[in-house]
Amino acid sequence: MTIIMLIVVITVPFIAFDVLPAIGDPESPPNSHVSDYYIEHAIDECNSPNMVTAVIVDYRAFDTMFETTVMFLAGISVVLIMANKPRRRIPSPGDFKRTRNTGGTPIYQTINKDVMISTIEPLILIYAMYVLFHGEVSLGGGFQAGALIGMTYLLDVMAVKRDKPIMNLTKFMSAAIAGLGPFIYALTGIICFIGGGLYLQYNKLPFNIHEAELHSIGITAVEIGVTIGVAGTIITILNALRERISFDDDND
Amino acid sequence: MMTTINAFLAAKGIYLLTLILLSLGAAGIIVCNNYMKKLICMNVMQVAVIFFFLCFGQKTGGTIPVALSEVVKASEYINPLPHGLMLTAIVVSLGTTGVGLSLLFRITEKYGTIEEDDLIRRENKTKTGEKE
Amino acid sequence: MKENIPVLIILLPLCSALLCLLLTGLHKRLGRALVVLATAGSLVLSVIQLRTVITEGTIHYAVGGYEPPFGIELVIDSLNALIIVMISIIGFLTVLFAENFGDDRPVVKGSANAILALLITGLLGMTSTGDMFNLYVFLEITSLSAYCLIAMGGSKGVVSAYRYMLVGTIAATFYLLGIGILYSATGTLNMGDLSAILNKGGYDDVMLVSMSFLIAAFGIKMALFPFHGWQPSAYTHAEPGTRPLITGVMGKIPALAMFRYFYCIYGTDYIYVKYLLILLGVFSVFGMLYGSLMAMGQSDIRKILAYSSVAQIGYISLGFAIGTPVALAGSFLHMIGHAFMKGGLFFCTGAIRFKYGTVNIDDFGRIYKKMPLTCGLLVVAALSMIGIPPTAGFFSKWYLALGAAGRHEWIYIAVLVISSLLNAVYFFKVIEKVFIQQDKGLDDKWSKGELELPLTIILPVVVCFIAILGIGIFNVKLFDILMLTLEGVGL
Amino acid sequence: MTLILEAILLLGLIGITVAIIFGKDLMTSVVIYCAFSFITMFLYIVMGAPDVAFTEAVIGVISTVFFIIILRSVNRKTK
Repeated sequence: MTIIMLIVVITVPFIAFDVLPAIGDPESPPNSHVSDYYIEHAIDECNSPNMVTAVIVDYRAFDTMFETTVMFLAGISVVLIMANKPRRRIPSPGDFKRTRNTGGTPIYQTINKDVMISTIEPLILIYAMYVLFHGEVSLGGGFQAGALIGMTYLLDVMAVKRDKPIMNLTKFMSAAIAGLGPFIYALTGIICFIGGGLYLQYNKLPFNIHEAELHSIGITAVEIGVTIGVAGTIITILNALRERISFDDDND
Repeated sequence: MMTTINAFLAAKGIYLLTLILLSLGAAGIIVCNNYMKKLICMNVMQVAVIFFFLCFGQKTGGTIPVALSEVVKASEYINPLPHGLMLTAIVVSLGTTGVGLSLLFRITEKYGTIEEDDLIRRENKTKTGEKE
Repeated sequence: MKENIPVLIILLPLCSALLCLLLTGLHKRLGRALVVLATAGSLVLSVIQLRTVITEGTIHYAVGGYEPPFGIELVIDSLNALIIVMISIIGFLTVLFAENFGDDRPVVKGSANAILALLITGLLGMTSTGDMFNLYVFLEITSLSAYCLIAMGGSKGVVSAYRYMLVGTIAATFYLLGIGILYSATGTLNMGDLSAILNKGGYDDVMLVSMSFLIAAFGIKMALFPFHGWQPSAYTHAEPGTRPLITGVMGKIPALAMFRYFYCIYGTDYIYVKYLLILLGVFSVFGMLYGSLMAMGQSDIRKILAYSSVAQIGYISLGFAIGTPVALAGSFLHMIGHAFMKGGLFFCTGAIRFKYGTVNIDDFGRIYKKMPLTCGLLVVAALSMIGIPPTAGFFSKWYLALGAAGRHEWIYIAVLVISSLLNAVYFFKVIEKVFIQQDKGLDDKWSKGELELPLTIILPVVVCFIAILGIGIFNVKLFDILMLTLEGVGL
Repeated sequence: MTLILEAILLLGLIGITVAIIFGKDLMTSVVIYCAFSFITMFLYIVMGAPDVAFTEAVIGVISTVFFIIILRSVNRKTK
C-alpha cells in the first residue's frame, strides 16, 4: 500500500546516511557551539534564570515578535474567511431550528457545570497572571499565560449557561485587541531606538535604572504584549467559529 | 542488555521512530479521503518535526534549563535553544489549524461535503455554471 | 537613527497592519490610509537603503545588540536591497489597487488591508533576514496571509486555498527538517556562521540530505515544475485586488532564499554539487516547456498567466542551474522584470474585470478603444514576456543565454528559445483577441469622469508600464548593481 | 531509562496515527487526537522540556475544542 511504500522509501536512505548526532551526548555540535553562551550568560546578561525565556524574549526576540504576529494573522484570517454572506444553496438542518445564543451549552443544571466551573475560572485567571509575571524566573511566559486566558473564556462560553458571555467581546473588538498585543511588543523595540540602541536592545531603554532591571522591564513588557495577542486571537477565533456554527441541543 | 538497547535507541532508534511518525503524517495527508482527517495528519506531521528538533538539545544527566544556584557547569543543563524555537513552531501549528478549520467550514457550507471525491464531483458540476 | 533603516522597512508595514483594525473601528478609511502611508514610507526607506548599500557595501544589522552567532542578524547586500525595492513598489501599488475590490463592511475592509500589509512584511522579512529559523517564521507569515487572501476570492478560492495550505505546510515541515539537520551538524542558526563551518569541509553527507529537503521545501513554495500542483488554481481564484502581489512577487522570494542556501551558504566545492545542479536544470527545463504548453490551451486569461508563471519560475531556476555569475545576474534580472510583467498583466486583468466584469479572452473584442492605457500595458508586458528587445524580458533571457553559452550548455539555450516561441504563441493570441476581434458590445460598469478607470487603477498600470521599459533600458546599470554581490559567487 | 520511555510513548503516537488514518468515525478521530496531544505533552516532560510541554498542553486542548466546534456542522460518518 502507499503507506508501506512511503515508509520504505524514507527509511532506506535514513539507514544509509549517518548524519544525525547521538541523542544524549553533551559534546555533540548543537550542545557545544552556541548554547553554552546562552546557558552561562542568561542570568547576568538578561537577568532571567529561565534560559528558555531568555532565548525567546531576549536573544531571539525578533523571532517571537513575528510569532505573535502569526497568531494575530490567524485570528484575522478566521474572521475574514467566516465573513462571507452565505447564499444557502444546500440548506443544513440547523436552519429550521431557532439557534439559541447559548452556544450549545446543555440546558440542564448540574452541580459541576454551573457551580464548580464558575468558581474555578477566577483561579485559572490568577494562575495565568502568575505564569505571565514569573515568566523569567520559573516556567511559563507570554504564550502560556495568553493561552490560559483564552481557555478560561472558552471554558466559560462552552460550559456555563449565561445570557451574555463574561467578556462580551464582539468579533471585531477582540480582533482589534489581538492586534494591540504585538503592537506593544513592537513598541518596546521602538522605544529602544529613543535610548540610542538597536532594535529590541533592552539595555538601551531610556529609563535611568540599573541595566539588569532594564532587561526585566523589557522582558515583562514584551511578555504582556504576547499574552494580550495570544488571548485576543483565541477569543477572536472562538467568537468567529461560534457565530457561524448553528448549534442545536438535540443534535443526535 | 539494557545498555545495548540504550545505545541503539540513542544513535538511530528514536530518529527512526520520529521518521516513521513523520512519514505516517505525510501519508495520512495523501491517503485520507476526508479533509478533516488530512488536517489532523498535518498536525501529527508538525508534532513529529517539533519532536525531531527537540532531540538535538538532549544531554544525558542534564537538568531542565532553569538556572539553579549550585549547578554552574554548562554541560549540566539541557540545551535551551531548541525549546525556544519549538515554542514558535507549536503556536504556528495552532494558527494553521484555526485557518484550516474555518476553510473547512466554508467548504461544508458551499459543497455540503468534505469527502475528496464528492467534492471534486460537485466542483466540476459547478464549473459549467461559473460566473465569477 | 539612520543605521536602523533595515528594521524600519520591515516594522512600518507590520505596525500599520497591527493598528489597522483598531483605526478602522474609529473611522472607515483611517486604517487603510495608515497602510498606504506605511508602505509608501517603507518604499522611500528602501530606496535610501539601496543607495547606502551601493556606496558602503553590505549592511549587517544585529537585532537586540547581540553579536551574530548568538542573536538574529539582518544581512542586506546589493542583491537584497534591489529586491526589497521591487517588493515595496509592487506592494505599494497593490495596496492602492486593492481599494476597488472586495466588499466594504468595516470588519472585512480593515482585516483585508491588515493581511495585505502583513504579506508585504513577510516578503520584506524573508529577503532581509540572515538567520535560518527567522526565515521559517517569515515563510509562515507569507504563507498564512496567502492562504487567507486566496480564500477571500470566492468559494472556489476556498477549496484551492485549503489544498495550498496542506501542501504549504508540508513544505514548511520539510524546511524545518532541512535546517534541523544543518543545526544538528553545526550547532548554529546564523547563515554567515553556518557557511564558515560548512566550508571547513567534512560535511558532505549532511549538505546533501539537508539540501534535498530544502529543494523540496522551496520547490513547493515557488511552484517549481514537479511541485506546482497547487499553483494554477490558487493564482486563478485569488482575491482579484491582491492578485498582482501574490502572483508577481510571492513566488519569487523562495527562489531568492534557495539561491542564498545554494550559493551563499553551500558554495560550490562539495562533491554533490554537480548532481544538485543537474537536478535543478532538469526541473527548470521541464517547467519551462510544461508551463508554456499548458498556457496555450486556456481561454481564461487568469489561467494563461498562472501557467506562464510556472514557465517563468523555470527561467529563474535555470539561472541557478547554470551557476555562472552572469547567468545568476540574468535570473535575478528576470525575477525583478517578471515581477513587474506579471504584476502589470494582473493589474490589466483586474482593470478589465473592474470595468467589464469578464475574464474570458474571447469577449475582449476592441476594448482598446475605451481602455487605451491598460491595453498599452497589456501589449508591453506581453512583448516583454516573449522577450522583444526594448523590454526587460529580452535582456534577462539574453544574460541567461550568455551564461549558458559560457558553460557550453547548448540544451539550455535551445530550451530558452523554444520556450520563448511558445510564449509568443499564446501572448500573440491574447493581443490578437484584444485588437482584431470584433466588438462584443460589453456594457462598462464604470464610466465616471473622463479617465477610463479610477486613479487607483491607472497609477499601478502606468508605473508598471514605465518600470518594464525602464528595466529594459537601464539593464546594464542593474546588472552592475547585481554583479556587486554576485562576483565571487557561483562556478 | 528515559530513552526507552520515549520510545514507548513514540510507539503509542504511531499507533494513534494509524488509528486516525484507518478510523471510520470522525468524532473518535478527534478524541484520539486529544489523546495524541496529551501523550505528546507527556513526551516533552520526559525529555526535559517543561516550557514546551506547558504550551503543548494548553494549545492541544484549544485546538481539540476548535475541531469539535467544527465537527458539529460536518457529517460525522466518513467513507
